[in-house]
Amino acid sequence: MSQLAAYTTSTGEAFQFWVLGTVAVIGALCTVFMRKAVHSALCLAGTMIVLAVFYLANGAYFLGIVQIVVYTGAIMMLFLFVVMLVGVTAADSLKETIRGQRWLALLCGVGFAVLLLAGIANASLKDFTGIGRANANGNVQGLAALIFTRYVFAFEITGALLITAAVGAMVLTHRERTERARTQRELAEQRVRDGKHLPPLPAPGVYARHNAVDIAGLLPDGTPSELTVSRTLRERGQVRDVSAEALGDLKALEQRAEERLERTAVEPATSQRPEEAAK
Amino acid sequence: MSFPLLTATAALPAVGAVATAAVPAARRTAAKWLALLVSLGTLALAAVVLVRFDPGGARYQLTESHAWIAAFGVRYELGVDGIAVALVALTALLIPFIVLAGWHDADPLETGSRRWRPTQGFFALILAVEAMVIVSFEATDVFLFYIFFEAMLIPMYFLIGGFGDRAHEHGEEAASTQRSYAAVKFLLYNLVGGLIMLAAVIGLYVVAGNFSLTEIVQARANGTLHMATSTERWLFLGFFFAFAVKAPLWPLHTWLPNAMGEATAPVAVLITAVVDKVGTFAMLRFCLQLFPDASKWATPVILVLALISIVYGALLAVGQRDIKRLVAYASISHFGFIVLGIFAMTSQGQSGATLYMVNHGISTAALMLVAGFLISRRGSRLIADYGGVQKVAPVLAGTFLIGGLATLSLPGLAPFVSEFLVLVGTFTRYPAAGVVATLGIVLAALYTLVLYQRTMTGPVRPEVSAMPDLRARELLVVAPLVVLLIFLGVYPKPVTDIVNPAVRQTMSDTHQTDPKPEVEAAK
Amino acid sequence: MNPVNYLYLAALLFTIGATGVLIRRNAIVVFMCIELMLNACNLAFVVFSRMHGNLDGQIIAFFTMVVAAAEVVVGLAIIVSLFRSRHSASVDDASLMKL
Amino acid sequence: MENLIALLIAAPLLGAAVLLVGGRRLDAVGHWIGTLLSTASFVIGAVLFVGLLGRSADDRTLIQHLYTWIPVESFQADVTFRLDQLSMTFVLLITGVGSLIHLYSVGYMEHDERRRRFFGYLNLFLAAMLLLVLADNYLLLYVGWEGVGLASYLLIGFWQHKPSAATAAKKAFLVNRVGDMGLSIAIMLMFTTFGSFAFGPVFGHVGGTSEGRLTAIGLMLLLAACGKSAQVPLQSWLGDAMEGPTPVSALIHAATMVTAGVYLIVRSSAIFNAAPDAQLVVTVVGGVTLLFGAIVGCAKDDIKKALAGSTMSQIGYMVLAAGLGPIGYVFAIMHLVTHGFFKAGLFLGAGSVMHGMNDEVDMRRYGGLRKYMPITFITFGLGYLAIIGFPGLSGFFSKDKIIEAAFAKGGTEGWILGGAALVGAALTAFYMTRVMLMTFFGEERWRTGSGAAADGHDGHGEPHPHESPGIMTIPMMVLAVGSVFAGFFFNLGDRFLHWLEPVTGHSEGHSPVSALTVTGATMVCLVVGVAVAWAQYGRKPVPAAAPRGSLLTRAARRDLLQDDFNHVVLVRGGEHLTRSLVYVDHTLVDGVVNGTAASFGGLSGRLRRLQNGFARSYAVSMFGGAALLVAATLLMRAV
Repeated sequence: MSQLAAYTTSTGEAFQFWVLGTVAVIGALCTVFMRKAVHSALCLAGTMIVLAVFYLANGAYFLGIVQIVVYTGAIMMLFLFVVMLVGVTAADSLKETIRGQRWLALLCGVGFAVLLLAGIANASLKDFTGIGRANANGNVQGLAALIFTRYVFAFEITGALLITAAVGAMVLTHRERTERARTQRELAEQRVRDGKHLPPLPAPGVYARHNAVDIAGLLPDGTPSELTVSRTLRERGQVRDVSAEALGDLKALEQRAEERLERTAVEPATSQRPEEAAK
Repeated sequence: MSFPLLTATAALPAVGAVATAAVPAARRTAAKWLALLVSLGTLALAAVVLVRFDPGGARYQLTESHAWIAAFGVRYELGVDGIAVALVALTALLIPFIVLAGWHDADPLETGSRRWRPTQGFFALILAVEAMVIVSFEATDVFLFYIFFEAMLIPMYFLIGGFGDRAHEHGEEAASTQRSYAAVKFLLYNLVGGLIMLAAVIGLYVVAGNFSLTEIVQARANGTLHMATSTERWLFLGFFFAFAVKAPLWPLHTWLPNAMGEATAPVAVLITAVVDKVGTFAMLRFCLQLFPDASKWATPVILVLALISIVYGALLAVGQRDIKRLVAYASISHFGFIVLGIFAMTSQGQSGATLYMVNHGISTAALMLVAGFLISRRGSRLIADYGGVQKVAPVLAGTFLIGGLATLSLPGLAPFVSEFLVLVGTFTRYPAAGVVATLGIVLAALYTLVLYQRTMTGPVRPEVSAMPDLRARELLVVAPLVVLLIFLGVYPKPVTDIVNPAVRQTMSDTHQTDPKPEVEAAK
Repeated sequence: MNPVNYLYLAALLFTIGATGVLIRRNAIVVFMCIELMLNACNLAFVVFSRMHGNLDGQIIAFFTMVVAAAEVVVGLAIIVSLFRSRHSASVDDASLMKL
Repeated sequence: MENLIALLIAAPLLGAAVLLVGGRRLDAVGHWIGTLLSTASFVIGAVLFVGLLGRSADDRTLIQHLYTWIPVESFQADVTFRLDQLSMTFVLLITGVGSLIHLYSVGYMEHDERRRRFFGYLNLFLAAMLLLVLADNYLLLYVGWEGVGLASYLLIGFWQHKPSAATAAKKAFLVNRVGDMGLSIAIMLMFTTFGSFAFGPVFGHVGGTSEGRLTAIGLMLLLAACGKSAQVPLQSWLGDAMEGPTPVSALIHAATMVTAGVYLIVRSSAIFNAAPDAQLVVTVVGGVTLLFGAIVGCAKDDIKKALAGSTMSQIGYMVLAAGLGPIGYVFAIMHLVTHGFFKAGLFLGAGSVMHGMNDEVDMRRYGGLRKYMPITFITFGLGYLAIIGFPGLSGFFSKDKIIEAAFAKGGTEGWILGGAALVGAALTAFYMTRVMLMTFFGEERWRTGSGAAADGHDGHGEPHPHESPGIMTIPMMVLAVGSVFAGFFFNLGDRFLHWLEPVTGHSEGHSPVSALTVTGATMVCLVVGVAVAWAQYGRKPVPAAAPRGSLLTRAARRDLLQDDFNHVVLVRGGEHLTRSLVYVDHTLVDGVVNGTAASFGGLSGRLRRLQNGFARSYAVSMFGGAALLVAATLLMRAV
């Protein structure tokens, strides 16, 4: 344990750094460039775990643990909750809407990186006293001693901050129910009054491959009716359109028939995946 | 210390303005009477000042001085010399007439537009302007002067933009758009001038270390304060620019016709007869005394500009189709005369210029207010809409003619005295300029008589056939002005006696002496 | 190996996070990127504390984590209510700052 | 006695004030008030005259200092009156003829509802004119000078509902203003030269200054005189001025105001004597004008315009005489006075004719009126004889003297001027005979059917000529008497000469031709003129419609195209100038400002684009800013 905190870095640590560092960077990049929020969240979690390891490697045992427990445990979970709430597969297209935004951003990023690296490079960081003496009687004890003496005031304030944040979150997300919940009867009467959807909403369409609650039922003229799909799916843009499916299958069938009859192969049918079709 | 008379002259209208504004909306008439009483009270105070002022006495009299912003040596310093006294008296004199003439200008419009016209506001703003103008005439502290010189713009802006003629040939909409254009133009022009002046004021502080006019003049006189030539010239230009905008000097004049054309006649009088005078007055008091050498240096250019203003303004007045714009351009021409007189650097020129400010105030007031009455009757500002008024409303026509004759400075009426003094004063030093300026006499006759002929003479037009003659209130406004015009034309001595010593002082401050006549020079 | 490399890494991560904030439109992802930046800072602090041989850096990192937690809580709450009101988690939809 | 002088002016001034301010309640008695006060002024004048006669010839100058008017340092203008022989003469002429014409107007303006105002204006004119001749310094004179201009403006435009009248009034005032410019410049020149503009100091110091300046002053004074006295080139207003009521034409535009120019020149004799060049110009102007006026007078069919032309030319005589210097001054004034009598008489006669003829002014619609209005005929005839210089009548003496003096100028210009004067005499005889014949002789062209009078002016058809009431004829008679005997009376022992000599000075020029020859020549011219006129208008009947006439005639009918010149060059040009200037002011001067404003607006609009409201783009700018800050700090540390 203690030699990990020694002030010369062992080759082991070097090896660990190069490997995990690469992982961390890749994770970060994926966080940025993954199209689906879920994937970003997972990559981020990975990066954080790597960082936790680095903390440990740097003799910040407490922080390392906290990093894993609080960040990767609590905060990332929170993120995932929200992602679920907002829509797992709601993948926003990476197409830029603001003109020049992306290039400006990249330019700034690269420039900033260069600056930082240069700054660090020509900063005089020669004196290197290891953490060993500070951790002499336990890292946690050391931290505690500092927190409850020198930084006690800041500690209290952060406590207050946390409380406030919790209350704030509740206030923001909690919506007050002012009026009594309306009974079935009232709702029905309401519908009659508005004169829409007297019957319950139409059922979704049926598609023989799997549970097809996300497939719009077809209207008599063959166009899909959005009403048949639940609102959440609609908002997530996860309504699947299968109007093309039948043709695709037909083509595939013909092709197979022709292959069997050794006819000259017509151009292979491009049966597109339903997801693309939805897009 | 004694009773602060000068502060009182400014404070009374200021308080009156607040009081008038505070009158509840329902009691419209009460507000009018209050405003009238306040303005009359101010007139009385001004009369007291006039009496207490001793022409033979000190340079600045009735002075008051209190520390104001100690950090920058800004003091609340008031004091009047003969020139200031004359102009304060003029202001206090004209405001009651303006209030009386504008008695109905701010009443709610009956039909047509639904715009509510805050009567109280109208009169309160007039009083506010009066207070500010009076302070800027009395201030002997450059910074104090600057503050009020600028603050004046705000109430004027609202007066121009908020209250226009009732009727307009292009309907209420066009009227309001043009009005706001005029108001904004007025504000922007004067603000630009003011900001440049502010720079100069700060520069002056940097150079001189304080803002007190008297101290700086003292210091410059006895050599303790030395200004580099270039510095002095730049500061001079900064000040002069602001004043040239305010007293519209060609080519900075274009805001005046818009403002005077769109504003109601009383407000137009307020602009040209009272507010603009601050500009010419300030040239005389600040430009010349603070920067005598720079003034001398700039004189040729300024004289040329003044001459251009005289001829150009008169020519454009001839070309106008709108009565009020015509008067505006005529005023531009007259301001040319005033500036000419100031920078001719002769005692005749400067006394004449001061006298000119007073007389032009009165004569323009007479002409413009009568024109306002005329316009309010017919509901149009276009000259072409009138004709034969003389037969229908002889008194109106007569007073209009007298106002016009005063504008063309007919001998026997007040403006002649001042105009001739300016001409002589200019001629003695710059004969050519004097001759060119005399052209203004002919042109003035041209535009005045053309205006009178087109509106008053000829066969009676059906639209004006039912026009009533001047009412009692209107006669009460015009008659005193006419009497004053004649009196000051026949016996201007009282005014000249007050003004001359101050001018003598200014001349000595600027190290100027009148040129000697040839014969005596020969002797 | 020189521990300064940790700092380089931190800088890199920070920059990546910042760029992400600028590029992504999904509010949640933006948030994640912010977290990434915070973590980069933390790493730097930890490394500094190791360099100087005292624990203050770690303390600051600790506080950062606390603050980050609070911030995430509030921020996510905001995102949720935003999504409720306008059924979208895109940052660009909240472009009413322009008159 | 000095204190009476102010009263001379005060009386009519009071009248003007009362009548103009008094309002309608004075309509009934207004005209009598006016007449009374002008007569009062005349009486005061007479008293003063007697008083002056009582004094010795060289102390007949009374000075009354009223008060200091404009005191500014060395510029001291006083209100001081100076009554000497010259101004006395004018005072008597003005108040005398003025009172008579007041009386006449009582009848003439009887049917005008604005008669009160008319008398107010007349009194105002008297006051101003008296101020003009009584002033002791040029500035005060200037006041009177413009005052009469104003009065004439008001009176010419008295019938303001007639656009022609209003225009004529405006024109008169404007042309006069041009002259006034000259006067004011002259005053300024005096101030810069002598440090004063009071008669005493100015004339006193004439010796001490350069001739160039004096010439300049003289020319400027001449310009003023040209404006007021309708001399070429500023004569164009006089013809139009006839739009005014006839008594006005008689008083202002014949007898008194238009002669103010002559007064000015004679009054400034000291200056002109010292500036021969200026004098020469004066004589030239006079000579040209006397011919110009005469030619115009020959062609006009409007009786008043014909008389106006004659006035112009007679004043030309006076100016010519005044330009001759000491040999001429006295005769200029003498002719001025006699002319005042007979020309006023003629105008009143013309007025009386118009009165009887429904205000018809076209002589081609007169004819044979002598038996309908005998008194008018006789008085008019006497005036006619006087003006053409019939031996023994007043015109004969005064004009004859001027012609003599012109020859006495000596040298070529003497011959030229004398010749011009002689031709002028002939022309005078011609056009006056023409007027006489067309009006009172020949067949009655005003009868309907005969001639073009059928169209009937102002609604009433065939006029019924009748003699005017006594109140109008009496003044005419008085003036006729004056025009008959004045000249003879003045010349009796050269008493007029001796009366004026102390003021103007006098010297007998040596004439190359004897006085008798001149008189003979004048007579010949006279006879020729009359004969030609008789041949043209006496023997043959006068066509009711004017014949086309020769080129000269047509030009003369149009005032020798001088008006057209003015119109084309000044009026049109002026209009274009002003219009273009208005355009320039609106587009250029104003455009620059508005352009600046617009450019600022556009700039701000472009800058606003940056604020697109997307949080991310703001973030980019923040990030970029941060980057720049870091860069800056690093650079600082590097440096």
